[in-house]
Order: sequence, then C-alpha cells, then structure tokens
Amino acid sequence: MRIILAAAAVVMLAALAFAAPWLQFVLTLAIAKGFAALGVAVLLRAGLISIGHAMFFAASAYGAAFLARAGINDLGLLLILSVLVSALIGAIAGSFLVRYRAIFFAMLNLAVSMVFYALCAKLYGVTGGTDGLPVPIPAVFGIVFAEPVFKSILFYLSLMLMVLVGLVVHRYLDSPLGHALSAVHSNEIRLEYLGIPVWAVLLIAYTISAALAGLGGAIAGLAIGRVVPDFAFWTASGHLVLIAVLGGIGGVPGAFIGALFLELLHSAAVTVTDAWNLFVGITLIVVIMFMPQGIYGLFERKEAQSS
Amino acid sequence: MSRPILEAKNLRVAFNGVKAADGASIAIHDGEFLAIIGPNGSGKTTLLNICTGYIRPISGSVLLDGNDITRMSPRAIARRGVARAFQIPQLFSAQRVIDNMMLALAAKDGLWSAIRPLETAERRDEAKALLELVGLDGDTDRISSTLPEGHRKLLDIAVALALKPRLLLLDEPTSGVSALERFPLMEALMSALRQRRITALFVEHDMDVVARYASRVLVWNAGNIMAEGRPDEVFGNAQVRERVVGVA
Amino acid sequence: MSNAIIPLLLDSLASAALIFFAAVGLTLVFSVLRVLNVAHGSLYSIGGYVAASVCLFIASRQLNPYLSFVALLFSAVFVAAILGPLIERSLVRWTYGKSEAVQILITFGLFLILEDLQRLVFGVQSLYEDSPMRLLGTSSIGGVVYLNYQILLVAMAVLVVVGLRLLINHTRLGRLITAVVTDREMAQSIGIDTNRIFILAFSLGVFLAALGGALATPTSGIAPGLGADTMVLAFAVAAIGGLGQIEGAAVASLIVGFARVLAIYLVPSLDAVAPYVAMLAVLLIRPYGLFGSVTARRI
Amino acid sequence: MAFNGISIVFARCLSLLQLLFRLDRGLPPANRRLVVDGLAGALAIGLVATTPVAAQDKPSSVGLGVFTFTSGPAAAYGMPGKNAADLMIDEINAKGGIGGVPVTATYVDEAQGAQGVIAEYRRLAGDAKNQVMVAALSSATCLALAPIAEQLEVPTVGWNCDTHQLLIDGKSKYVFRPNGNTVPEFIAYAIYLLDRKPDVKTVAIINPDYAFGHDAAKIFTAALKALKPDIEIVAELYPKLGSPNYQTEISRLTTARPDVVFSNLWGADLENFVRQATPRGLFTSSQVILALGETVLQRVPLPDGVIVGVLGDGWWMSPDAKANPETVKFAEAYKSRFGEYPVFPSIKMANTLIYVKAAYEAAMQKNGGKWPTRAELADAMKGSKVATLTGIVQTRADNDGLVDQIVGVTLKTSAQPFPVIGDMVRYKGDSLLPQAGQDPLAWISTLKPEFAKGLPKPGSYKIGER
Repeated sequence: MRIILAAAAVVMLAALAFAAPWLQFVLTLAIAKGFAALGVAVLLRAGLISIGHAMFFAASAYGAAFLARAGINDLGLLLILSVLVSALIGAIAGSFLVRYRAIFFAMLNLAVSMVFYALCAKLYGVTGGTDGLPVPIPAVFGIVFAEPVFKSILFYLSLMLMVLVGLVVHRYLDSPLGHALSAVHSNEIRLEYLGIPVWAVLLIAYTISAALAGLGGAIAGLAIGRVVPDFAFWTASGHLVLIAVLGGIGGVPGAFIGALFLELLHSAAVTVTDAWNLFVGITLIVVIMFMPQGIYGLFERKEAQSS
Repeated sequence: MSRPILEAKNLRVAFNGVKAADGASIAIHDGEFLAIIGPNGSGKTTLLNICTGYIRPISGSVLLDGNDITRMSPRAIARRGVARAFQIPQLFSAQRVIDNMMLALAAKDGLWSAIRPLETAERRDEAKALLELVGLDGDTDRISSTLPEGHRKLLDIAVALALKPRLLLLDEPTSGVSALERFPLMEALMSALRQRRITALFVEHDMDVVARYASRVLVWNAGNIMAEGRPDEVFGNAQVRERVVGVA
Repeated sequence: MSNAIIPLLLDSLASAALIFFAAVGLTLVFSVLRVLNVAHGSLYSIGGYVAASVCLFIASRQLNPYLSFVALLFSAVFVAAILGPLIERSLVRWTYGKSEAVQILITFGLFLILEDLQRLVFGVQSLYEDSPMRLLGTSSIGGVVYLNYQILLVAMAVLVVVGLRLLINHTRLGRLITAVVTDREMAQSIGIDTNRIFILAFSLGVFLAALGGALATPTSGIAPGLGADTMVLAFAVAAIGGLGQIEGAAVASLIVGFARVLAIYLVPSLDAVAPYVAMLAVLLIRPYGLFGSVTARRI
Repeated sequence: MAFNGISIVFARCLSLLQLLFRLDRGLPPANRRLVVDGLAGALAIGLVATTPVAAQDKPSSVGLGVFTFTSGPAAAYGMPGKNAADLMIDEINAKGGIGGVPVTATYVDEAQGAQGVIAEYRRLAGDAKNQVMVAALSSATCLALAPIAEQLEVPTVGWNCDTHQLLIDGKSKYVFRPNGNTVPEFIAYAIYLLDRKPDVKTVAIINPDYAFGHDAAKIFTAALKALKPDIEIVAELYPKLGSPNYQTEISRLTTARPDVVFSNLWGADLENFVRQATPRGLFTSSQVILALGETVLQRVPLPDGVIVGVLGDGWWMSPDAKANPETVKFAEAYKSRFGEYPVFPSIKMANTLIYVKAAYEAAMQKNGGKWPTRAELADAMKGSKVATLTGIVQTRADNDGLVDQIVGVTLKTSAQPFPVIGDMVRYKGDSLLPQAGQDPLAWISTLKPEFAKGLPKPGSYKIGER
C-alpha cells in the first residue's frame, strides 16, 4: 500500500513537471531541499538539531562551481565529486562536532556554518563574495544540451535520485547503524555499555547527512545556475530543520513531503497576503504543538488504522 | 582457586568529600556468583561504575584478566566481555522491546552493516529466546517505555545477557520486581548464567536472594570491606547482622 | 599603527556596547527559562523600529528634541510590556521541559512570524532617525572624533551590567530568580510562583533586546533583515560568554567587539568572519562558554 | 471551454507555488501584482513551450519584467527607479503605448536574493507577452541573470547594472546595457579628482562588498596609479551591503588620515554612512568622493565640496536636461507625484524605457510593421543610437552602452533647499572606454598622465555649452 502511494506520488510529480514545464524549476529545487532536509532529519533521529546544515548545501554548490571552473564538465562527475566534497567536509566537521549534544551541538553547528558563510561572503577574490559563483551547464555523457533540455534532464534525474537515495537512506535507518542512531537519542549510556562507539555511529550519520545536504546543494546549484553565500545563512539552515519537522522525521518521505507541503501552504497564503513567512511560522508552531509526527505522521497513522 | 577475572585494587574514590571507596580491593573469580551487600549510600553502585570505566578512581586500579582497564571507556570494557544491568533500567525507551534486544545482539557482531536490516530471522529468534528466559516473550513488540518498571528491569537484564558476556554485573536485579516474580526470575537467571558459563557480580538488597544464590558475599560499608565469605559465614557475623542485614 | 591603539580600543568598546544589550537579554532568558529564544533578534529590531518611529514622530511634530531620549527608553518598555508576557504565555511556556530541538523550532517559528509582522507594520524601507545622536555632539579622543552618543551607549551597557547584578543579588525578585535558576522544582515546592518569575524574566529579556534596538537607532539604520543578523551575533556573544552568564555576556561582547574592530583595522576583508571565528574557537575549547559550567550526568 | 477554464485554474494554482523555494532570508515578494500577473503567464507558458515564438500578432499589452529593489536598504536606490518606471510607462501609454499597444510592468524585488530572482525571471520569460526584461539594478543580479537571458534568448536590458564584467566577453546576444559601465564611471572620478586636487597623495576606499564595490575600487585605483604613480591607497574597507552601522569604519578611515576618501556606497548604506560620518568630521578632514552622492542630495545634508556624480549623464538639472522640455516635464511630474525630484536612478530607468521603446519601433519599422519577435528586438537594440532625457546612448558591438559621464562637486545655491552639483565636467562616453574586447584594467594601466590633458576640465560643463 505504502509503496503504491509513493510510486503514485513520484509519477504525479513527473507528470506535473511535464504538464507545466516552468514548474520543473520549482520542483527541482523542492527535491533539492528535500535531500538537505532529509540530512537534517537523519540527525534529528539522534536528537541532534543542526542549525548549520545549509553549510553543506552551500559547500557542495560551491564545490560544483569550483569543479566546473577547474574544467570538470560532466553532470555525473560533478554531482559525485561535489557530494564527496560535502561528505568530506561533513566528516571533518563531524569528527569534532559529534562530541557535543543538545544545545551545544546546535550552537557549534551554527558557529561553523556562520564562519563558512562569512568566509564565502568576504573572500571576494576566491568565492566571488556576495555575488557568488556561476554554476555552468555541464555536459551529460559528453553531450551538451540546450538550457531547457538540461533542466528537464536535471529534474528527472533528481526525481530518480530521490527514489534511489530515499531507498538507500531507508535501508540505512533500518540497519543496526540506523537503530543505533535513534538509540543515541533515548539512551547513550546503554549504547556505551553495549560496546557501541557512539562517536562513530554519529560520525557516520553526520557524514551521511552532510552528503545528503550536499546532493541537494549540487542539484540546487545546477538548477539555479549560481551559488551565493546566502545558501549558507543561518535562516536557510533553520528552514531545512523546519521542512524536516513539518514533514515528520519519522520516515524518509517526510522530508520530501515537508517540502511539498510548504509549496501548497505558500500557494494558499500568497493569494491572501504577501506575508507567507507568517503563515509558515504559524504552521510550524501548530504542527509542533499538535502534530508531533509531522505531516508524514498523518499518513502513517491512517495506515495503522486501516491495517 | 582460579585466577580472578576481575580485580579491583586499593580503590579510592570520593564525591564531595564523601568516600565511596577507601583503599578497598575486591576480586571475582571464574564461575563465581559474588553478591555485594551493604547499607544504602555505601558506594556499591560506585564500585560498579569504577569497574566498568564510567568513573575513574582517585587511585587504585581495575584489572580484567590481569590487564589494567582502569582508564578504559565503558565501551572498551564492554567489548572485552563485561556486561552490566542497571539499578535504574537503561533502555532505548522509544524502541520496541525486540529492537532493544536485537540492537544488543547486533552490537556484539553485526553493527557495521549499514544496508542490511537490523531485524534478521536469526537475530529475532535469539532475542525471543532471551526474552522468554526473563518472561517477556509476550511483550516483544511493545515500546519499551510502556512496560511496567519490573518488566523494564527484566528487559535490562536480558539486554545485558544478549551481549554474551563472560562477566555480568547486576545492580539490584530484583528491586522493582514483584515478590512473586523474584525467585522465578532468579532461578531463570542463574540457570542461564550456569548454562552460558557467565560469571556474575550482583549488588543486592534482598538478603533471601543473596542467601540462596550467592556463592560468595562481600559486605561493603563506608568504602571498605566489612566482611567477606560464604553467605552463611557472613550472615553469622554479628556486626554484619546489626549494621547491614538489619538495615536492609 | 601605534596612533590607532586608542581608537581601536574605543571602537571595540562602542562596538561591544551595541551588541551587548541583545546578548545579555538572550542569556538572561536562557538562564532563567532554559530556553534559547531564536526570535530574540526580532525583538531587538522591533525595539529599533518602534523607537525610530516615535523619534520620527517627535521630529515631525517639532516637539522638544530631548523627548527622543525618553522615547528610546519608553519604546523598549512598551515593547517588553506588550510582547514579553504575550510571547511567554502563548508560546514559550509550552516548551518548558521539552527538548532543545522543540524549543529552537518553536522560537524559530516565532522568528518567522515576527519578521513578517515587522514588514507589515513598519514597511520595507529602511528607517533612520539620528536626532538623539546629533543633540549630544562629539568629542575628540586620540585624534579621532567620536560621538558622545557612543560614549553614552558604553555607559548604558555598564549600567545594565551593574543594574542586573544589583537586581539579582540585592532584591527580593533577584533572590526568587536565583532560586528558580538554581533548582526549579525546589523553588516551586517552597511556594515560589515560578510562572510569574518566568513572565518577568522573559519580559526583562525582551526589554533588554528592545532597548538594544532602540539605543542603536540613532547611530544605525534599520531595515528588514536586521533581526536575523542581530540574532546570530547576539547568539555568538551569549555562547562565548556562556549561556546564562550576565558578566560572561559583557566580557564576550568585548571579545567580539574587539575581534571585529581589530579585523577592520588590520584585515578588513575578515570583519564579518571575526565574531564567528571567536565563537567557534571558544566553543571548541569550552562548549559551555567562558563563564559557563556544565553539570555531569548521573546514572 | 471548460477545459480551458480548468487549465487556467490549474495554472493559477501552480504559479502560486513557485515563489516558495528560496534559500535566502525568506523575504516575501513585495508586490502582489507580480503574482496576479503570473497567473495568466503561467498558462501561457504551457502553450508557448510547445509553439515556437514566431512573428506574432499584436498582443493586448507589452509586458515588461522590471527588476529592482523594492525592500530593504537597497530600496532607497531601487524605489526611485521603480517610481520612474511607473511614471514613464504612464507617459508612454498616454501617448498610445508602443505601436498602439499599452505597456504593463511586472516588478520583481531583487532583495529576495539570486535564487528567487532567477525563479521570477524564468517565470516571466515563460510568458510570451513579456518580450523584454528590464533587469536589473544590482550588478550581482545582472551577473546571475545574464547567462539565463542568453539561454532563454530574452532581450534583457540592464537599467543600472554597472559592473564591467557583465559584457566583458563580448559574446552577448541578448543582454544589453544602455548605460555606462564601471570603467568610464570610475576613471571619470580619478581624472576629475586629479584635475581638482593635483597634489593628492593618500587615498582611502570604502565600498560595498560585492562586484560593484570591488570593481570600482580596482578601476579607480588603477586609473589613479596610472595617472599619478606616487598615490598610495592607505585603507580599503568593504563593509557588507546593507550594513546599518559604519562607526568603526569611520574611525578607521579617520586614523588613516587620507587626503581623499572614495566611496561608491549606495542606497540606504550611503545615507547611513553620510549621517554617521558627517558629525565625526570625515568630510572636513578629507576630500570625500561619493560616486553615487547625487542620490542622497535631497535627503541628507551634504557639505559643500564633496565630489559627486551620477554614473552617466542622468542628472535632471544638467544643462542638457534643462534644455530638453521632455526632461523638465518628467522631473516636474516626478516631483508632484513622489514628493522629490528624480535622482539619477530614476533617470536611468526612464532612459532605459525610452531605449526599449525605441527598439520596438525600430524593429517594427524594419520588419514592415509586424509585431517584432524577441530576436528582432535584440537585433534592433544592437548598434542603436537613442536620444534619452539627458543625452544620447549608443550601443556598441559588444552590447555595452556609451553614455557621457557627469562629475562635479556639491554646491549650495539659493535656488534649491538642497545642494546641487557645481563645477561640472561632462566627459564623452567613448573617451573613457577601451575598445570592445580590450581588457579594461590592462587598458587603464597603459594610460599616461598626458591622457587627462586632452579631456575637458572641471567647470567646463555649463549651461549654453555643448
């Protein structure tokens, strides 16, 4: 049942973009942010809230820009390498960040991401400062496509990756490592006494979450054609957490559902008022207070009742 | 007598000036069921904390199979075959009972697989067998935080057993367990320990349990060993009767 | 460069004073309520908007210009009196005892709401009203002309540190707050109305944020986005000092001010990086901040 | 019909979604009209995507996507641009629009950041009605939009966009800038400064931290060093765009004790800087150059003798402007509608719209009166020469514009309650610009002190000359 639902949703997305091509851009970005929010949700499972994951989103987009400048001009290679870049940064940052918990973890992630943001904004000679860097259109298997074609390829590739990566992350969360990650949230002492190195469990999760954010960032960079420091600003990180929580951190689809939900909400809000942040803020508060499982939780509960 | 598995020598440790151990030494040998009794606040849990690396003594050392483990982490010590069950159960309260068990089983052998699921038929059977042992086989799919306190305690012990330890440290295994269930639990536990050749050290308040199951008893008081010996010897000691057993 | 030492120190002080008010409010709220208020920066900018609007009104009606000093203070009181109890009762109270993730998200939601409300109420153009600054004139110190208003700001910051310390150590309210900070359950059990303390402490935090915004308006412009920038800077300061430490916030303001000013004098391209590098450096060595302390977990 | 209705509703719903995803600070679009305009557009895209844009019938309106800052600190510069667009479009429509078709504009707020702006641009470009984009104000936005304009083949006219990087590769087909670029703009200040103060030794720079600020500093410095090699730059500060407070920067500038302080801060940043620097004596201790100073003349009291200009020829009170009845009429209409006289961003915007209108007319003349395609419009812009409110703009082969540069100093007069520009000079547009395709910085470094000798001198641009 759940598989059918998910498949239907993916087909619907594909059809939507086909029916309204301009929506492709928005949907591509939505999926990109969904990846990053999924990364945040992975860490939330361990009870760790990162207000800094936009850094990895941005790092990977910058990575794509630099790699393109260095002459790497293949979509697949760009995606893989820039995700590796953010995973590497994630592993390095994570190796000292995962020692901290609760508010300290949040604060340190914020601090690291703000250093990154400030450096991107201020090192004009390297990063182009607040103007950012262009991310040119790469070739796909050696073929250079026109802009609209490339954007379609990128969208359908993102859609495919959403399914594939989603499945992989789902498997990961269901594996011993994934369960150990959730266990960090409930009882770290017991984990230690099971002989499980919490540090390593978290570092792996942190690296995975950075890679996910990086995948999102690379897609976003390619879709937008430009990367700017604002990608890494703390409010961007806050929005990622928001998407993850709105969708519900319980399952992999939550992050993507959260992104989609925000779209619908915005469509409703914008016809009434310009102040869509107001609505997003209110919705966030309402969801947290009254629907702790997020929107995905609604689906889950329905299913539990019907089965 | 055989070589001790675990040996703690000349331990000194203090909290806010209160001495929890003051130069005491203990040893536990292969196949023993060593009970530690003593008044509340005498530092029995602290002793377990030291032996498992959770806190470090001011001075003194802890040896496992003759190797110094004083400065090791609880994790490293656990990986050397020492498991612990806690006075207050330490569970993954948001997870199901069976997941608590399977994670413990995975910790022993299959943690590093990030792609294969935690739940395998093999692991599930093994977990079920242990749950049956402690009498929780009816609760496998419950979220562990919804168990009554006594059952949480049992689960905590089952989790420790799942690690297939050589040495099991039990902190008041029967506290919180109803009087009716106490002896059946201990019977099951003892048979499991014997069957799996697990040495055990347990801190206990219930003198009936101690008298019946301990192979040796050690009386801990104010950071020192007050008396030591077979249960009948120790309970024969007048000082112990007055200061410890009476209180307990 | 030697002729720049006195200006460098004075600028650090002035820069520290600007950020101190927001940071000390954040840290005070955290120490009493154990909640990190992500919307704190918005309260700062609301204070600024209200103060600038009132001062502009005074200027437009050609009232006595010295009234604008009263207006700065009054604006902060006004914002605190209305928003403090409202936010505490409606949102923050709900998060007590919940996880940090929930607290951060709820206040992040509040941040989004307040940012948009400001745009709706005060518009999207930048505001500027400098009559209080002009009234006070200037002084030449070490060959550099400073605004007397900048010196007033430093004095105000010192006043706030001393005032808060006096409040906490020498008043009944202060003792009640201390009791709640030390042991919430104990305080409750001996009959302290903790809810009242929370409202008061939160409102005091709002007042300090709004005061910071109000006092900043005569020397800086206000525009959308100010709240987000202030938030993260105030947060850096509070984290360096140790969340919950009043004197820590003061010292950390000086550190951040000095770091930023030093960067502008020596490596101007790193001015915006300096505060966060300072924050990262301190947190990596002492995650609980310079003045903070951490309590060990017990089994 | 029913199907049509449904698809319109569907398209409307979809169009509403798309503003959502942006990673900036979440500034909402300032203008609801933008959304409403998008509704019709959204549907059209679906159709246009399958039918190539060919020679068309006259549309019901000429759509223009106009990109400017309508919120935040930069709006102090962006709003006068928007005001001028509103006024100019009304004037054009009052005279029958373009080829009989009325003009409508959809405004996009650049304050929402690159991501949102790009999304908006794509959406507007998807609507066949919007054949030309007037984009944009900020150099950062222009640099971000230029590759998309080329990809989507939409004629895009930079109404402000000063950075010389924009058209430097000379390959641009669809991006135009009927304005000066940073090269002539800031060489002009170097020449004017050296004419006025030949013994300048030390210079400090405070510019906003992005392409425009850095480019300007590079060009101004290079020009100064080429023309007077012993000049020393004693401080270079790049505060973040939108910084509210400059007190530390002002101290730093003061301690450096430079002969000259140069700045191309703009918008509310410039107002803030001037308000904060004036009482602290910066304007008396150093000769200050405010490259965009004309925009704040009516808002903050600037002392006399500050070197200011208009980055082009767009000053509403210049002798040429005063001699043009259209300009005088425009300025008065602007004053009566918006409460102050147009500043140079207003004039730049108005001139850009005149340029766009001229392109439509030229294209239609060329293809025999049919409604022009986007490609034909771009073609018409290439190499064009258009008379504007304040002079003439000539489009070079590389799509860059040639306009004259006016520089002067602030001067109080009895005629106006605010300072005006006196002691003016008007440099010819082509005299300060290298040939198309030449690297501007390399070109500047080849300049010799004699270069300035052949140029007009301060005070030479007066009423009745030219």
